[in-house]
Amino acid sequence: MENYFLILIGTVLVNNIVLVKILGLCPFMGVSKKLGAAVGMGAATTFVLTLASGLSYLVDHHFLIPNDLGYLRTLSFIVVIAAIVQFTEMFIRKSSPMLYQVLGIYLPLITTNCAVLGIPLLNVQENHNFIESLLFGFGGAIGFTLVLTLFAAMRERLEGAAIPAPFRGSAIAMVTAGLLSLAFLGFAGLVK
Amino acid sequence: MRTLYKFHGGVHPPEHKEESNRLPIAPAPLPKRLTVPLRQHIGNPAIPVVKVGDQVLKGQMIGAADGFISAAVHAPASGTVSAIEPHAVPHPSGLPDLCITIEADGEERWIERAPLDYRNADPDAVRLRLRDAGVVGLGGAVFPSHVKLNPGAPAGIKTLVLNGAECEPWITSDDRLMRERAAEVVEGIKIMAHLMRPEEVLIGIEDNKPEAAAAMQAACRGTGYEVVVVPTLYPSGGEKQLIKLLTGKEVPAGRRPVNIGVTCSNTGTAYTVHRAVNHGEPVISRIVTVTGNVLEPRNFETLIGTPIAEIVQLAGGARPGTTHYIMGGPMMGFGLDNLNAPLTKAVNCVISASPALFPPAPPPMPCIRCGRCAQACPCELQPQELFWFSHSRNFDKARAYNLFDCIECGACSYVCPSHIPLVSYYRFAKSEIATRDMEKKLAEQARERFELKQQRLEREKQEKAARFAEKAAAAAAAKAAAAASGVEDPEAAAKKAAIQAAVERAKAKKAEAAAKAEGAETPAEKIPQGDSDPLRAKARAESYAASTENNTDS
Amino acid sequence: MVFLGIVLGAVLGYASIRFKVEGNPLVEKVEATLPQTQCGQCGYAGCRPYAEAVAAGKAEPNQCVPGGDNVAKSLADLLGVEFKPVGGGEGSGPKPRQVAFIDESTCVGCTACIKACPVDCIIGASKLMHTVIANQCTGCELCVPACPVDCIAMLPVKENIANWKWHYPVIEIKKAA
Amino acid sequence: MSTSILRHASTSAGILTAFAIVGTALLAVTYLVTRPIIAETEKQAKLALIGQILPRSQYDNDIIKDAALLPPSAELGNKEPTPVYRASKQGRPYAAVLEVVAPDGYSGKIRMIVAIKADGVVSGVRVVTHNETPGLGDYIDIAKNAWIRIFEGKSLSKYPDRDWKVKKDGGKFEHMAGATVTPRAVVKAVHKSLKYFNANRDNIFSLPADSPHP
Amino acid sequence: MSDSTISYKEIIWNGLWKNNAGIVALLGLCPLLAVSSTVVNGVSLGLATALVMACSNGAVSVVRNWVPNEIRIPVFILIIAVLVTIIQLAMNAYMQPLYLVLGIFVPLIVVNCNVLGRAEAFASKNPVLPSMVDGFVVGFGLTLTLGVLGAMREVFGKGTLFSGIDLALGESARQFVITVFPDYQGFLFAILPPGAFLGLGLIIAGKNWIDQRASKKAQMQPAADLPPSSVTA
Amino acid sequence: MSAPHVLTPDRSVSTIMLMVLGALVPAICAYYYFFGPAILISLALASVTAIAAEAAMLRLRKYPLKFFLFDGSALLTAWLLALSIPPMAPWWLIVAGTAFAIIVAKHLYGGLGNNLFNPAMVGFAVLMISFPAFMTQWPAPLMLSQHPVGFTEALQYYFSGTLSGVKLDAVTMATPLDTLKTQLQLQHAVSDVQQMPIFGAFGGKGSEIIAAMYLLGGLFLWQKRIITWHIPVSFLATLILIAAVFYGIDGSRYASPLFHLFTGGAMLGAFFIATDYVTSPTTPRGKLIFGAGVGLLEYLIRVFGGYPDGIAFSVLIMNAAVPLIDAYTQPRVFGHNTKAE
Ligand SMILES: Cc1cc2nc3c(=O)[nH]c(=O)nc-3n(C[C@H](O)[C@H](O)[C@H](O)COP(=O)(O)O)c2cc1C
Ligand SMILES: Cc1cc2nc3c(=O)[nH]c(=O)nc-3n(C[C@H](O)[C@H](O)[C@H](O)COP(=O)(O)O)c2cc1C
Ligand SMILES: Cc1cc2nc3c(=O)[nH]c(=O)nc-3n(C[C@H](O)[C@H](O)[C@H](O)COP(=O)(O)O)c2cc1C
Ligand SMILES: Cc1cc2nc3c(=O)[nH]c(=O)nc-3n(C[C@H](O)[C@H](O)[C@H](O)CO)c2cc1C
Ligand code: SF4
Ligand code: SF4
Ligand code: SF4
Ligand code: SF4
Ligand code: FES
Repeated sequence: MENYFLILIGTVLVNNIVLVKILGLCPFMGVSKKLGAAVGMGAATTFVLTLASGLSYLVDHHFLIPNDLGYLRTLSFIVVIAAIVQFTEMFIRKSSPMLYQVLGIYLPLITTNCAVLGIPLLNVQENHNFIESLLFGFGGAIGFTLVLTLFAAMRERLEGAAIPAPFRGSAIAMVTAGLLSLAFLGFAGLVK
Repeated sequence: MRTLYKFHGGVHPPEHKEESNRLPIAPAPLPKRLTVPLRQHIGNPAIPVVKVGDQVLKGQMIGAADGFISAAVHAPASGTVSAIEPHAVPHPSGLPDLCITIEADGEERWIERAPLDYRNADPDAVRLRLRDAGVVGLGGAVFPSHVKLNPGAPAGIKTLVLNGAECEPWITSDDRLMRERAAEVVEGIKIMAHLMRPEEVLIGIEDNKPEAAAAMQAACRGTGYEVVVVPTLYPSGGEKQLIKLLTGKEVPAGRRPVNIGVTCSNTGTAYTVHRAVNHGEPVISRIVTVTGNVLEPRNFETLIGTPIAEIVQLAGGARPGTTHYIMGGPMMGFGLDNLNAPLTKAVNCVISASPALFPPAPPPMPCIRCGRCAQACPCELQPQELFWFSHSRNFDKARAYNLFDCIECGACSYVCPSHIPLVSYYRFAKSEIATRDMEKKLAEQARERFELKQQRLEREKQEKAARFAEKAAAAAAAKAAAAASGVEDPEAAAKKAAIQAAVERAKAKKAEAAAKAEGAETPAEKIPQGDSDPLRAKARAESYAASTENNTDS
Repeated sequence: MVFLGIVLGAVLGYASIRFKVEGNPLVEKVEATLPQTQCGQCGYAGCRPYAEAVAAGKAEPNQCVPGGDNVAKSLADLLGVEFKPVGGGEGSGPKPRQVAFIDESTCVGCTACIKACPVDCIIGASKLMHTVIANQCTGCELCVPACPVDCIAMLPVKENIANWKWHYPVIEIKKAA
Repeated sequence: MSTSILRHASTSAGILTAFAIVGTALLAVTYLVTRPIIAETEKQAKLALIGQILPRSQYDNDIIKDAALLPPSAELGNKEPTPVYRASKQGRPYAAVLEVVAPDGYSGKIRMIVAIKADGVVSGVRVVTHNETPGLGDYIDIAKNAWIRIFEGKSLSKYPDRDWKVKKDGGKFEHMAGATVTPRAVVKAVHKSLKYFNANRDNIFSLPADSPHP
Repeated sequence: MSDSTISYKEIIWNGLWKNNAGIVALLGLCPLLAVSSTVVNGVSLGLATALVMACSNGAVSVVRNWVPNEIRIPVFILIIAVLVTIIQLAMNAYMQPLYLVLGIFVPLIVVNCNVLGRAEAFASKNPVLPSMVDGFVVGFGLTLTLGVLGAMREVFGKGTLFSGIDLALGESARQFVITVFPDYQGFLFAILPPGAFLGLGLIIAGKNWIDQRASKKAQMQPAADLPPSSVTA
Repeated sequence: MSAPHVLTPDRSVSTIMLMVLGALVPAICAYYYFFGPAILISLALASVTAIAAEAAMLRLRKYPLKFFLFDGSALLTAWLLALSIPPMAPWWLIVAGTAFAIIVAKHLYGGLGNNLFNPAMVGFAVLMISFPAFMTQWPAPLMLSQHPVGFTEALQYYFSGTLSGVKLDAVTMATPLDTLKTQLQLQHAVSDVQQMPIFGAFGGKGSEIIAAMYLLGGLFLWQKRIITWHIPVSFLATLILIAAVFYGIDGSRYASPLFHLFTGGAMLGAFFIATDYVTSPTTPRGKLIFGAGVGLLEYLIRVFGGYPDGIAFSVLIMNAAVPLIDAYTQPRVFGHNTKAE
């Protein structure tokens, strides 16, 4: 139990996938101009990432490892992810048009979020069991959502700032991400 | 004692009322020339009803109210209309506006003045009287009183609030008025109360005007009206703040006091109501405080239309060191560029400003988000956020943070340690947003008309096609008769010829006009030259172009 | 692997046919942002076609000249792309508003301008003088070339007290600098 | 309509499947080609690492082959069976290389290999992975500092238990000022592994070689 | 973009500067930031990416006419995944130390949006050779950014350049390591993730600055850069 | 000539900054008294660097130097940074930290009023993660030191990196927080650890008095209405509350609330750092949330995290949340949500 809790804290804060593990930066930079969009992206990612993390564990342990097909890992994970995204999109489109309105446009973007592949690969690397994999995916996604939301709010505020011309736009966003990452380093050591 | 409520924030700048409130109101002499703007109130400007050269009597209507939200303007003295043209007016833009200039003949011949027995008259007749007497709110917004004094709300009016707070520093005109003419003010209140039928009448006066409060109290004896002394805290005279102070009610955002059964009027307005109804005198003068860096600060009862320069002279003229003049109080007033501008109903104070009295603001620093402005804002806004968004032209956000609830009181700028002219940013953002909204509306209308036109064209095309098909059938029948000739449709040919002729004619006319006007340069000038008098035509064209914007309802 | 391939292929093939693009709500939003001048300066036959092109990603959002940078910026925000000023180069505010003015003494009543006006704001009948309803004129200038006698001019709307706007506060601190 | 969808879908599926099959085949070929090379490289890497603490000249067996799995033990700090590599010279046990984990580093686990000669003397220690603070705790890494060599030649008989501490705690082991947590953990782990070795020496050398997957 | 009008010059200009994947398009950022703590790491991964992109673009261009539109993307992803895995296996076999350093960022080339993006935007519409060039150039643009960022971080962080080159080129290459500041304390910030973000921010700003200078239109809205009192002296 | 035409006479940005600087003086005096003159060198170094960096950036950005250079904010950043890092550090450490704070954390964002992160704390955090060795070596209180360092000696150390005769170790030691943390890891009880000479009555020896001086200065600022009570109170209250809970659970492993209040940067943080206008929320509710957040993180990092004190990181993390907090804690505006008719 405590172990699971630590995994959550660890992935959300200490080893935040964006700021410390450096994964998922493309959506982090791309979908953080508006707070609303950031929240939507976070929600969509949370859903897909958790699912991908769990499913790829199953694929790895019930298909690849028994057949000694480790070299097909990348290939099969990416296929699984693409399928999940596709199914999710179709599913919520049918079942909840409301939800689709909110998350629909972000779903396709998730395929190119490298965290979605990175987390399953890290699961393999760190030998997580099924529950741990799920939590790792979930925690990672929550961490992603957290910093994405903070970051989007900051970027909205920066719109009015007297930033020197060359730094306006993505440059200052990068600097901000850097300082945010610096702040998150403060969590180091919280979970060993 | 009535329980007083509190509004958030507020500031207490040095009062500087002593300078001008010691001496009684002095009548101002008649100036030689009076310039009466047609736009002295919110709503449509008045329409001139006299011509250049006309003789007018004192108090004669020279501009009639145009529509419901409008008010009349009157000749402040008898004399001759010498001009009806744009003239400098006291306005923050510094732009001229249409005015009627009257050369006073010094005879002071009045129109016939008839009191109206308001108690027995139809309320609408009383309101009509107010409108034709040009009675507007003198508290600042110059809103036509006949519109306001209408208990339109279904629930009726519960409270009539008389605003005698005069919370701005330096100004003392209401103070002196209440001290000296309390009885007449109360007469005006009676008329207002008669029109509104409120359950209670409250007169709010700041505690730095004990004499005025005492005088009003005395005058109110037996009327049931209650004089309430409120703490001196700017902007307690703001309508919404005063209502909150006195009744504890908040006027909902974007609504008017009538929506919560309250009406608020300035005490000076009450006085003019009394003069208009009980004496038949239209609003041709007002009490104005002349203070600041002048020799003898004092209040004067001055005719509308008197040039500000002369008003300054009344107080002995400006002392050396005067750099500019402020119309209104130092918190909400604006700087005046042109002293030729005349006094209007809206001007309650003229301040001669010198660097000693009004040190120029140091250059603004960036906002450090200290939050002092938010602590001072009577509307409980977050001025620093409004500034952030207005400054960066993020208008959607500015609106979302309730920019339009800002009453532009200036309390925030007053306390800002960075000396940022916050209100200027809010005004900029507000007018920018308003323009965009209007443009949006116009665009929407344009789109609708465009689509209508498309539909119409489509329909016409179909009809034409149908007709053509019919015709074709007919033509086929008559094919044998019609020899295949190259002559085109005679109808079309005739039309073409006619147009050609017209074109020739027009060209000739134009050449003639061009010869007369000697050298037309810009196309804008080229066009009106067809008119017999090129200059007039140009003026016409310009005023035409300018007129487009005000016709769009607000 | 093969199995996954089959499943995925089938699903995608099905999905792509099943959910062919439905009406794009973006178009409406884009159109609502455009000034509806219908002038065609964007290179499209009016605002709607331009809106459709923008929504489909076929046109840059900085082509509407009357809208100026304000519109370009709103569109860029809407589409989530980097804002580029109108005309590529130096930024431009919206064009100062102007309206068409028909010199009635020269007008020959040919109705050519009526046909040209996309928003039907010229009134007049054949062979009679025509007048522009100034309020409704979008200033698109389409009527100007249509007139055979050159009697239409575009007049800038002059600033007066009624349409005056508060300016952006610029406080000069020259002496200090 | 629906049949055409089906046909369409099955075409798509067919093409996709074809690509999948070709791709997989390509991968399989590459895998088969590279597998031995990868295995060899890994072995060389391991040998090189061990070679740092146990000179190749000192033994003559294939140390990678002669490996056995040890059951998890608290002294080694691991929770899963870990390999022990045994070096022998002319058939006589010469030394063992243990994989040891120090769980209480400043920021997490420190993984090390410890080579202990048959007589219980440390031949060498290397840190394999660690997360210690760069510039502070990372002097345990041979790439940064030679500190880790202080264990060479140390044994339980040379130092009694109370000396197996950093100087600050009254022991015999040097440490850098301002970073005592890390060396404390390392010293403790080496100490425990020595004890483990002493207690299980016979077992270690007599376990059958099962050449666990490296 | 018809086949005949592709100018290689334009491809190169776009890929290396104008639309540089790392600093303008802001795609493929994770590997960019994660592995750029030294020049060697950065450039190696960059080259691996460029290689994948060249091959994947080529492969996509070859098959582009056989693939129905709706399964275009999955097919491309498949191709890319296969290529990446091949590179991964090859690196593991021949450059194992480097492979271990780069860690999961090698397989993550699969989800690098640039790879799919170029396949989709360019290769699926163009013949093989330009596609391969395009793929390589875009990848090389990324490599350049990685190299610059890596150099910045390495010099500031460690005071060296090309450290770890032995991982890529073997032990004998160790002599190429340059020590820029001898006796350097090491500015760890530059090596850690925050330094990566900040460094990239600086590079982007540098590019903006150069661009703004080049086209004199650095006319910024006065509103944004100046304090409330626009200094218009 | 825009309304209003009158302005508060008594307050400008520079007077505010000067008052805050003034409020730091008692603590600096105490610092001098307990830890020697080195702090003065740190302050001077930081001040010079800050002014130079500020001037350079203003010049580059073409701002008029006159108004901005002497607004006092750069000086304040410098002082707060200098007070947070150990005196007796090499000169380049202070210079690098201050320059980073002013250039990156302040001016890249547009200078005064525009920065998202507290510049001083950015400087501190950068130094902490980059040079932890220097950042954890604090001089011992004079009364505990075998070798009290004088002014010239300190100066010599700053620039040459050596002390004549003694090793630096002789004059520095781990701080109370640090000591407590390492000793607890060795399974000592809090009460035993607190018997060590470096501990004072309830905090560290000497440093508890400095903390009290910060408290004094903070109260002065509050009395002058330069800061509001919200942030300090919610910060300290949260810290006390959490510390009390853990203290209650196991008093031998968790130090008392009083200890937490008077050690490390808690007081400095509560009154001078978390209250920085620019980087804290402006709404009252936002301030309470912000303060509580800083307090919570401060305790977490201090007690469970890797760094000896968490004030810098907790402030930075909460800085990042400020725009979000501000957006969601907007107070009700006059006339909104009233029960209209
Ligand atoms: C556009 C506008 C419309 C108004 N309409 C009404 C109204 O219908 N009834 C009314 O009693 N007052 C009306 N008012 C008057 C306001 O309630 C208020 O008294 C006036 O704006 C003066 O307020 P101020 O001087 O505080 O700005 C209106 C004011 C404005 C500006
Ligand atoms: C900030 C502010 C301060 C005001 N102060 C006064 C005042 O002191 N006295 C006053 O009569 N009106 C004052 N007004 C105008 C009132 O809000 C309100 O418009 C007026 O009392 C309505 O009366 P009227 O229609 O007769 O002008 C102030 C308005 C604002 C926005
Ligand atoms: C950011 C930071 C990182 C640290 N990293 C380490 C480390 O990796 N290893 C270590 O032994 N001590 C590290 N320390 C120092 C410990 O906290 C502790 O102060 C030190 O080990 C005690 O050493 P001393 O007893 O020699 O003073 C670090 C301290 C800080 C602030
Ligand atoms: C009450 C108060 C606290 C401040 N605290 C800090 C601080 O912690 N760090 C800092 O760099 N500047 C601080 N400043 C100065 C200034 O606000 C700061 O430099 C700005 O963040 C720069 O934009 C403070 C100013 C005031 C008035
Ligand atoms: S008072 Fe001035 S500096 Fe302070 S928050 Fe308000 S606008 Fe900003
Ligand atoms: S001017 Fe507006 S924002 Fe400023 S204090 Fe007055 S109401 Fe509030
Ligand atoms: S340029 Fe703008 S206004 Fe003109 S047609 Fe195009 S979108 Fe409409
Ligand atoms: S009148 Fe002329 S300028 Fe005005 S909208 Fe019609 S065509 Fe355009
Ligand atoms: S490379 Fe990681 S999300 Fe794009």
